[in-house]
Amino acid sequence: MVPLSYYLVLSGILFVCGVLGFLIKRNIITIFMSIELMLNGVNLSFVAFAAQWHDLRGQVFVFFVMVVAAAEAAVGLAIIIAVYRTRETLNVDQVNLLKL
Amino acid sequence: MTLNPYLWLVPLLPLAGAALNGFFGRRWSKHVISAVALVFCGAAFAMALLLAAGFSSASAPYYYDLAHWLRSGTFQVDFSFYLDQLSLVMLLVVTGVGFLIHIYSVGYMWDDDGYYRFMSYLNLFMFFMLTLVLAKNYLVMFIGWEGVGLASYLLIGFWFTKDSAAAAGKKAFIVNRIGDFGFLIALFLMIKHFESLDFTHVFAAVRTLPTETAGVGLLTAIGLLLMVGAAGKSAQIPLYVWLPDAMEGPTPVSALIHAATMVTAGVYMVARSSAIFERAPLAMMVVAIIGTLTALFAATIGIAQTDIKKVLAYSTVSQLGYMFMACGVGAFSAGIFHLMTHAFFKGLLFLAAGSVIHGIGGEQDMRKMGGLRVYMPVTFLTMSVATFTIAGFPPLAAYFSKDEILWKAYSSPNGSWVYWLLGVITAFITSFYMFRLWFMTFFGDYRGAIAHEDDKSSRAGAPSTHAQGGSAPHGHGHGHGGPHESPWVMLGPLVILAILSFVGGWVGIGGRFEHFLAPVFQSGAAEIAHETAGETAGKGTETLLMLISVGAAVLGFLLAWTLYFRRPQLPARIAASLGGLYEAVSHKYYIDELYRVLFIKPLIDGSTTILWHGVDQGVIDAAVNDSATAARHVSDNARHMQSGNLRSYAGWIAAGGAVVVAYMVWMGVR
Amino acid sequence: MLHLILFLFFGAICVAGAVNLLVQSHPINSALSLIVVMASLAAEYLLLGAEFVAAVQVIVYAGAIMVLFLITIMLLNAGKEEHTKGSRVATLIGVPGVAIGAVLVAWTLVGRLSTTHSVSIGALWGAPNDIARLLFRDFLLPFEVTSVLILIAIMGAVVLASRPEAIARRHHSTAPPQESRELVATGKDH
Amino acid sequence: MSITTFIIISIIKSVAVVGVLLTAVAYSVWLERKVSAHIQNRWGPTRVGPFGLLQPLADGVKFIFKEDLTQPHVYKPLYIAAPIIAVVFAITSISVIPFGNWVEIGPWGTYLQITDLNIGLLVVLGITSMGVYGVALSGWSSNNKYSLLGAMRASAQMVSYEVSLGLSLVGVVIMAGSLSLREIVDAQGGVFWHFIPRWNIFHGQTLAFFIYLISAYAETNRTPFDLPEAESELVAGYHTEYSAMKFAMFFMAEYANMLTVACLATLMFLGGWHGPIFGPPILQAVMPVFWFCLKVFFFMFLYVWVRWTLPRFRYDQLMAFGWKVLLPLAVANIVYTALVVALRA
Repeated sequence: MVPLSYYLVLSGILFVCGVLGFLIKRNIITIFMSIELMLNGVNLSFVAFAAQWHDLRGQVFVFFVMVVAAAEAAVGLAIIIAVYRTRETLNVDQVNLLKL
Repeated sequence: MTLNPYLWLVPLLPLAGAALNGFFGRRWSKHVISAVALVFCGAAFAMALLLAAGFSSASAPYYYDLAHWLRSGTFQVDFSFYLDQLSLVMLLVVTGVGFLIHIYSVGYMWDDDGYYRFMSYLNLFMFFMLTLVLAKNYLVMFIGWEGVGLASYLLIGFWFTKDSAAAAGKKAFIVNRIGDFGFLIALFLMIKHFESLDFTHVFAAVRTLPTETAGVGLLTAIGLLLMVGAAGKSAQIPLYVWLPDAMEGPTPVSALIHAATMVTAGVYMVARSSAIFERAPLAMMVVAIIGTLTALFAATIGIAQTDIKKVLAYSTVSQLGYMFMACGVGAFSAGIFHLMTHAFFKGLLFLAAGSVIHGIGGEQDMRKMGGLRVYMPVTFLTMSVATFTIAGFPPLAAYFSKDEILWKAYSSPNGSWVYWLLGVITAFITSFYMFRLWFMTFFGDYRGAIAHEDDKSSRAGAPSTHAQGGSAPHGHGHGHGGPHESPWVMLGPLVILAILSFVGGWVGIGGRFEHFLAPVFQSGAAEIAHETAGETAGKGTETLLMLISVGAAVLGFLLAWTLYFRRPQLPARIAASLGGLYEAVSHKYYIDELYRVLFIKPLIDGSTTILWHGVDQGVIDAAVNDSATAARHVSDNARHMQSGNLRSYAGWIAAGGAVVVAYMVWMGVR
Repeated sequence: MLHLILFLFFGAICVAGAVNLLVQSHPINSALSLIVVMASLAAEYLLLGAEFVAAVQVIVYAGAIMVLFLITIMLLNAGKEEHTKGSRVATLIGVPGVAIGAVLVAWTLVGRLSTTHSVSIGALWGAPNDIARLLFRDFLLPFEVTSVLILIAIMGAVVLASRPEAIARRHHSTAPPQESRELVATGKDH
Repeated sequence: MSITTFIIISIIKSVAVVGVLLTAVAYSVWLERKVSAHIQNRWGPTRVGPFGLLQPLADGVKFIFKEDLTQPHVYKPLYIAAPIIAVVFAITSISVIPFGNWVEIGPWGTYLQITDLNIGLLVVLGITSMGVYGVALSGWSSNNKYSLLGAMRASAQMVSYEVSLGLSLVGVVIMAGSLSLREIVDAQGGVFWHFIPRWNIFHGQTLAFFIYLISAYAETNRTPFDLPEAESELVAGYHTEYSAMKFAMFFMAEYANMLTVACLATLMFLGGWHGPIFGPPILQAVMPVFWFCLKVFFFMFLYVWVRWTLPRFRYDQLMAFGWKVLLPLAVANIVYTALVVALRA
C-alpha cells in the first residue's frame, strides 16, 4: 500500500534534479541527460496516475514521451557533435554567440 | 414591362473596345486601334438602331436583369437595364453623336502619342454613359454617373503633362464630387423611405404621396439634393465653374462629353425623376430659377470671351440652363427635345471649332482668326448652319426646341412670364455672341500670323495643344503655310451633324416628340390636355412669343454684324467706355476668384495648419514615433536578458515556472 | 508492506542516482548514474504493475538512448567539465525559482495525501495486449505522427552529424580534398 | 504453496540454473576449442582428463592464479566495474528462460524455470541490451585507443543489430499472441501431417529465424561480426587491457550471452522442449529437457562452425548489412506475419 503522493513526490524530486542539472551543469551532454531525467520524472507520475485510475492511457502517454525523448536525443546529440566540431568545446558557457 | 435580352449588349460593347485598346493598344498600329474603337462603338450604335427599330410604345418599357448585386433583406439592387422612350432618345443621341465624334477623333488625334489611350478612354466613356442612360435603378445610374465623371477627368487631363490640363481635370472632378454628394444623400433618403432604388418602385411609391404644395417635405429634399447632383454634372450655378476649364481637353472631348452627352446627364436625371419633382413644386421652382439664371449669366459671360472654345463652353452652360428651365416649369419633354437638338448643333459647333483650331495650327484665340471662310469652306458652311441653329432661326432644329421651352416657360402652370423674359434676353445675347464668334472667325481678313510664330506668341497651352493633338493628319503640323481645310474624316461628321441640326428639330413639329415621350412623364398627358384646352387662347400668344424670340435672334445677328463686320474697331471703344463692367464680364465676374477666397483658401489653410501640422504631425505621427522610440528604449534594456547563455535562459524559464506553480497553488488554495 | 519497502528501496536508488548525476563532474559518471536511475525507475514501474512500460523503459531508455549518449561521450572524448562562471542568472534566479516551485508542489502533494492501492506484479491490468489495443486503435493518429517524427529526427541527425565536406563529396563526387580542409578550417577558426 | 516454500524452491532453482549455466559456459569453451581444432585438422585439448574434458577447470584455475594487472592510466572504478557488469547481465538473462515443462517431485511441483514473467521475452531482450555497457565502459575506461575503438564498434554494432533482432522476434510474438516464453513454446506444440513439428521455423517464420540468427551473432560479437575484438586490427578490442579474472569474466559473459541467444532461438523458433516423448515415465520427465539441451547444443556448434568458416566483415559492410538488409527484411516479415494472422482470424 503505497500512497500515490509518494510516487508523485519521487517524480517531483527527479524532475527538480533534472532542472537543477540543467541549471548548474556546464557540459552540454550532461544537460541533455538532465532533460532525460526530467522526462523520466514525468513518466513516473504518468504511470502512477495510470495505476491510480486504472487507466492505461497514462502508460500510452509514457510511450509517446519515450518516442519524443528518443527523437530528441538523436537530434540533440547530432547537434552536440556539430557544435563540438565547430567550437571544439562542450561547455555551454563558451557557446554563447547568440547575444546582443 | 417586357424583357429584352439584348439590352446589356449596348453598354458592354464599348467596354470591350475600351478593354482591348487599353490593354493591347500600346502594341497595336493606329489603324488597328481606330478599327477596334470604331467597330465597337459603331456596334453599339447599330444595337441602338436595332432597339429603336424594334421599339413599340405598347410593349415599352423594356428591361433586362444582367446580374444580382446587392441583396439584403427586402432591399435589393441588381445590375439591370431599362429602356423606355426617354432612355431610347438618350441612347440614340449618345451612340449616334458618340460614333460620329469617334470618327472625327480618328482624324483629329491621329498624330497624338497617346492615341490608343484616347480611343480607349472614349470607349470607356461610351460604356459609362450608356450605363447611365440604360440604368434601371438609381444605383446603376450612379455608377454610370461616377464613371462618366472619371472618363471626363481622364480626358480633360489627357495631356497631363500640361499643368493647366491636369488642374482642370482635378477641378472638374472635385466640383463633380460636390454635386455627387448631394446625389448620394438623395439616394440614401430613397433607400430609407422607399426601401428601393428601382425607378419603377420609387416612382410608384412617390405617386402615392401627396404633392408637397405647402412646406418642405421629403420629396422636396430629395428633389433639391438631386438638383445639386445635376448642377454639379450639368454645370449649373453655382457649380458651373469646371466646364469652361474643361476645354483644356482635346476638342472632340469637349464636343462629346462637355457639350453633347455627359453634361446633359443632369437634365436626363432630373427628367427621369420627373415623378419626384412633380410632387415637389418648390424643388421645381428652384430648378427653374437656377436654370434661368444660369442661362442668362453664362450667356453674358460668353460675350466677352475671346477663346473660341471658351465661348462655346459658356454657350453650353447657358443652353443647359435652358433645359433646366424647361424641366423646372414641368416641360420635361421640351427639355429633352432641346437636349437632343443641342447635342446635334453644339457637338457640331465644337467639332467645327476644332476643325478651325486644327486648321490654323492650334490657335484658339478668335482675335488671331478671321477670313477663314475662304480657307475652309466646308467648315464654314457647317459652322454657319450650327450658328444659325443655336441662334434660333427657323426652320432649324434649335428654333423648335427653344421655342418649345420658351412657350412652356410662359404657359405652363408652373411657369411665369419672368422666365420667358429672361429666356428671350438670353436668346438675344446668345445669338449675339454666337454671331460675334462667327464673324470674328470667318469674316474680315486673316489676322493670325504663320502658325509656328504665333505658337510662341499665343497662350502657353496652345503650342502643346497643337503639338500633341491639333496637328493635321496629313503631313504638315507645325509651320504650315497659313490656314487649310481639314481632312474628310473630320469633315464627314461635320456634314452629318450639320444635316441633323438642320432637320433634327422637325420631329418636334406638332408635339410628336412630346407625345412620344408622354408615357414617361405623367404630366405629359396633362400637358397635352392643357395644350388642347388652351388651344384657342394659346395659339395667338404662342405665335406672338415665337415672333418675339425670332426677332431677338435677328437683333443679335444685326448687332454682331454691326460691331464685328461693319465697324470692327467699335467693340474696343465700347469695352473701354464700359470699363469695370467689361472687365468683370471678361473675367467671368471673378467667380473663380470668389470661390478661391471663400472656399478653397480657407480649406487649404485649415487643412495645413489644423489637420496637417496639428492633428497629423502633432497627434498621429507623434504617437507613432514616440511609441516606436519608447519600444526601442525598452527593448534596448530588455535585450540584455538575451545573454546567449543556455543556462541563463533555463534560469528564466525556471523562475517563470515557479511563478506559474505559485499561481496554480494559490488558485487551488483559494 | 513489502511493497512499501521495495518502493522506498528503489526510490532511494533513484534519488541517489539523480543526485549523483548532479554532483559527478565527468559526463560518463553522470550517464551511468542516469542509467541507474532509469533501471530503478523500471523497477518502480513494475511495482506499479506496468510491466510493459518497465520493459520498454529498460530496452529503449537504458538500452538504446543511453548507449547513444555513451557513444557520443566516447566520440567527443569529453573530459571533466570546467566550472566556468558563465551565467549568474542561472544560479541567482533559476535555482531559487526551482526551489520555490519544488517546495510549493511538495507542500500541495503532502497536503493532500490520498492513499491509493497500487498494483503489484502479476496483476495484469496493464497487459501488452490492452496497451496495444489502445495504441493501435484509440491513439492511432498520434502513433503515426510520432513515427513520422522519428523518421524526421533520423534524417535530421544524419544531416547534422555528417561532416559538411562529406555532404559535398556526396553531392559531387570529385570534391578536391583541400577544399574540404578549408571547410574544416573555416569551421574551426571562430 | 506458502511463501517460504516458494522462496526455498526459487533459491534451489536459481542455484541449480546458475551452476548449470556456468558449467555450460566452461564446456562450450571446451567445445569451441575441440571443434575448431578438428575443423583445422588438429586434436585440440587432450591432455587434461579424457578428451581434455577437464581443460575448462584448468583454465579456470589458471585465470584465478594469474596476476591481475591494472595499468596506471585506466579509470579505475569503471575499469573494475565493466567486466562485472558484463557478466552479471549475461548471467541474469537466463533467469526467465524455461528449459522444460511442469515437473512434480513428491508434493512440490514447479516449472523448470526460475520465474515466469508474462513479458519474459522483453526481459531477456532488455537485459541483453544492458550487456552493451560492460563492453562500452571497459573500452572507454581502459584509456587505450584499441579498446576505445573496439568499444565504440561494439556498442554501435550491438545497438544496431538489437533492432533487427527484436523485430525478427515480433513475428513469433504475433503468432503466439503472448510475450511469455512459456506460452510461446506451448503455442508451438503439435505437428503438421503427423511428421513435421509445428515449430515456428517450419511455421512461416523461416525468414525471421535467419534474421534472428545473424543478428544474434552480431549481438554476441561473434564471427563474422567480431569487429569489437578483431585481433588483426585492434589487438584484442575492448578487453585489450584486461587480464586474469577480469578477462575471464568477459570470456564468461560472451559465452553466457551465446548460450542465452541460443536458448532464445530454441524457444522462439525450434519449439523449445517439444520433441518426441517416449519411454518410461521418469524418462518422459527428462525427455523435454534433453530435447531442449540438444537444440541449444546444435546452436552452440553452429556458432563454432560459422566462426571457423566465414571471414570477418568490414565495419561499413556490417552497418550497411544491418540497416539496409536485415532491418527491411525484419519489417517485411512482421507485415507478412501480421497479414497472415489477421486473415486467418
